[in-house]
Amino acid sequence: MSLSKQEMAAVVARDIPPGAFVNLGIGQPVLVADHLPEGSGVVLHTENGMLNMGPAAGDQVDPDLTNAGKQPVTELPGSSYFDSAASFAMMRGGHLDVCVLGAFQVSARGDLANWHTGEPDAIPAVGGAMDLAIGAKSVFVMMTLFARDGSAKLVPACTYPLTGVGCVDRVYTDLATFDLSPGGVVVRETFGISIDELAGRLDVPLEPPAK
Amino acid sequence: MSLSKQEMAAVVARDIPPGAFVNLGIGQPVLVADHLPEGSGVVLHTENGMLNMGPAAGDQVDPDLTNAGKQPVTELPGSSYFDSAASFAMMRGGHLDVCVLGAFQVSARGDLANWHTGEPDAIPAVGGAMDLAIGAKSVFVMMTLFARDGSAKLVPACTYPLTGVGCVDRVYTDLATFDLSPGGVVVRETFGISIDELAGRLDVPLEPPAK
Amino acid sequence: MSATLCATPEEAVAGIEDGSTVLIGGFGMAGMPVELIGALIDQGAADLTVVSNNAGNGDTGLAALLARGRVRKVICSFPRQHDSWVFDGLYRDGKIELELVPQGNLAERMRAAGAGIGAFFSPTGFGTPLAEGKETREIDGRTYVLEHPIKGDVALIGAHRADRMGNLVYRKTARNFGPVMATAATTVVAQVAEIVEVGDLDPETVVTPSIYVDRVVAV
Amino acid sequence: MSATLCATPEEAVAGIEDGSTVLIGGFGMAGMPVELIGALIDQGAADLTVVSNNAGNGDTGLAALLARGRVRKVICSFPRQHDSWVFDGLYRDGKIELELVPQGNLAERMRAAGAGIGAFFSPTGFGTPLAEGKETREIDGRTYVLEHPIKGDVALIGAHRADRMGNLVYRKTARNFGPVMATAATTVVAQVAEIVEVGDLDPETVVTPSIYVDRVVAV
Repeated sequence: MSLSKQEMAAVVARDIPPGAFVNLGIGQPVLVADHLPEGSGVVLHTENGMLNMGPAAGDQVDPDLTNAGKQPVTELPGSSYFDSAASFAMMRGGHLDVCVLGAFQVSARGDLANWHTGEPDAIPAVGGAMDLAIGAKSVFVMMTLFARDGSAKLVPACTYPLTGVGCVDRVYTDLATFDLSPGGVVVRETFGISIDELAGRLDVPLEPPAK
Repeated sequence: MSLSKQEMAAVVARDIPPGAFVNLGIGQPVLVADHLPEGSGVVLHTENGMLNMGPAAGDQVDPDLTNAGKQPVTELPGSSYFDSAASFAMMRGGHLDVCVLGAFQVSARGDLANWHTGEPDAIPAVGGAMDLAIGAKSVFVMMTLFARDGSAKLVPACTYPLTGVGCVDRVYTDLATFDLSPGGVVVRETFGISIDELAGRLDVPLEPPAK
Repeated sequence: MSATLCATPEEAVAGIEDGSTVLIGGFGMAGMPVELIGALIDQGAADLTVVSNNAGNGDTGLAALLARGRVRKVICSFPRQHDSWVFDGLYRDGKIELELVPQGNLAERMRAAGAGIGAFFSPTGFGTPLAEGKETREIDGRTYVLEHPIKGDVALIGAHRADRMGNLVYRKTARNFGPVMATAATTVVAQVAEIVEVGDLDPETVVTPSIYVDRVVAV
Repeated sequence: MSATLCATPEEAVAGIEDGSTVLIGGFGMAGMPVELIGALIDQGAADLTVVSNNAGNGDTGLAALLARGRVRKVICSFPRQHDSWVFDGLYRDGKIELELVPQGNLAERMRAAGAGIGAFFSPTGFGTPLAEGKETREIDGRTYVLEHPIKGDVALIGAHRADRMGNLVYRKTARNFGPVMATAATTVVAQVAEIVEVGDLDPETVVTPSIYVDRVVAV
């Protein structure tokens, strides 16, 4: 069986080391927070200037406390606030252990396309995506492996405008998890599909899981 | 009569606008603080990370509160602390209204030499001098006009290693005050010496005071 | 010079000229200087370049300024939002210019303006359409794009508290672009919830020192 | 990962290797991590490059480290002080290398290392001997020198208080180089006067967030 979004989020959460400093991108990656084990010590960063962000706010909404998606959130003990220049210095400087991003496409060599479909009348918007793509020690992508039209999103070369070059380390999808290594695309795990079937539906060479 | 150090400091202090943000360099410029009128609202900056520094500490010395000369000082109401990167961003970014520096030599076009005598066995040390020289909106130099050996310190071109190029706006000395303008060296005021006599002892062309 | 305490937002935005570059704080609504933007609309300056993370929400604030046709160009990282219909319409009609800048480069370019840095090599955006035409360089095996400062004629920011000298503190994630914009504009105007006496802010906790602040108004 | 709380300065400096670049906080004695430097002397690492604003005072702290011959090179802005006889002697004897850097460039080069900036154009030092051999550029009518990051293998800093996660606050002008050095080294070690519980520091006042701090020791 292929994974649901929540199941994908759980797989990602399992691979985040205890105590890691992590940025979860807008959209699906936010779900990962719900699957981090109690007491993991994972510290969430939000690009608008906070470390150790807590869960979404309930009834007690503070308009001065939001996440990168502009949703009201909370603070945990040991949090800190800083301005946007400091926040992006932290991201760009390689201090985050992991960031998890959504994607339109990822190429076999780790190029990321997640900010623009390239459609001529689309309003472009990039936010912090390009800073996150090149900044974290490990960049994880979380996406369905195939688009609604059936086209693969893990591709030999991105056709959408790039967010970052050679920046993705690992791709979590509903059908499989891949490591993008210098040696090629390594399948780490599959979900309800064989490696051969996967290879048949993708246009990139696949390496089997390391023993 | 030529001016004493304290008299020179008083002349400089008189020209500092009320409410100005000012950095006083190590050495003689520190004396300027004693001559600022009560209620001037002048805010002193110290490069090691503070605005609205107060006078030298008396008996109550706090080792965590020093000026750029590493002497114990005090804080005034409305002060703020920041780190060295922020402090020098403030200086380099042109936010200080005035800085007052000592000098070995100043050239007619405003080059400053105040950090190194060029002697081969001298231990070089620059501190924040080069940042101050190029950073403040107005850079004032305060020095005796002649060195102990009788040589002029306002010169056609500096022979000592430079601190900054074309950065000095005004030179306060014991014998005269000079504006270094694009039109040349303008004498603003003399102390116990005539302009003709001054011109005879200096190797730079002098313009008379503006009417 | 010490900050001027203004009685009204109108007084705080007086003198902003046509053609100015205006830095506007806020990330979405958090830290957005809503009253100052309202006063700027009434004040009437036009042909503005606005630098802000977003390009307005709904029909108020920055969106209202855009709707009046006062803004020639927006420099921002994320104009498209579910409620950015004013910007979206102007952009599709070719009535507003957009310079899209990755958020970190936006912040760092303003920091450079405030810190006297002439230009800097950023890794962000290399190899993407947003770096097209820009100088690039490989340094120590990594690739960078040369980015230049963004300086404002005016900054309009929201903070939490000011003292009467103009020292500022912020509140939670409403801090965002306020501190860096305060360093990067010729005239810096802050709206705050409260103005307190000099000495009432702990000097260790001041985020924007008074040297950066020209006008303060409590709203 | 959250900071490790160390029982002793010895534990806090364990593992520093020969040949390391060590950033050492402090402006004169204010903010100087005296106990960590003492532990580094005992620990024995040699052939070090030390980056610090000054080059040691009297016969203790950094001066003692120099006196033991452990330091190959000093990168600093102001080595010469009335009590810098240890450095002065080594320098005159050609036994230590000196890279003299204007103080603002020193701070900004470490900031660049911490902020992922590849290089930056600084106006400081242009036309002086300290810019000799460096790339220069005129930007918007002003002249600049290209400066590169200074990154440490280790930073030893002094702060006032830490919480058990490693968030730091400083005290008065002892803050100086601590915050920027904390961003610029692979392993950051902070000595503090007091370690408090998580939640005891106001999140608005944290100067160095825990992400930058690897080891903390109370002295």
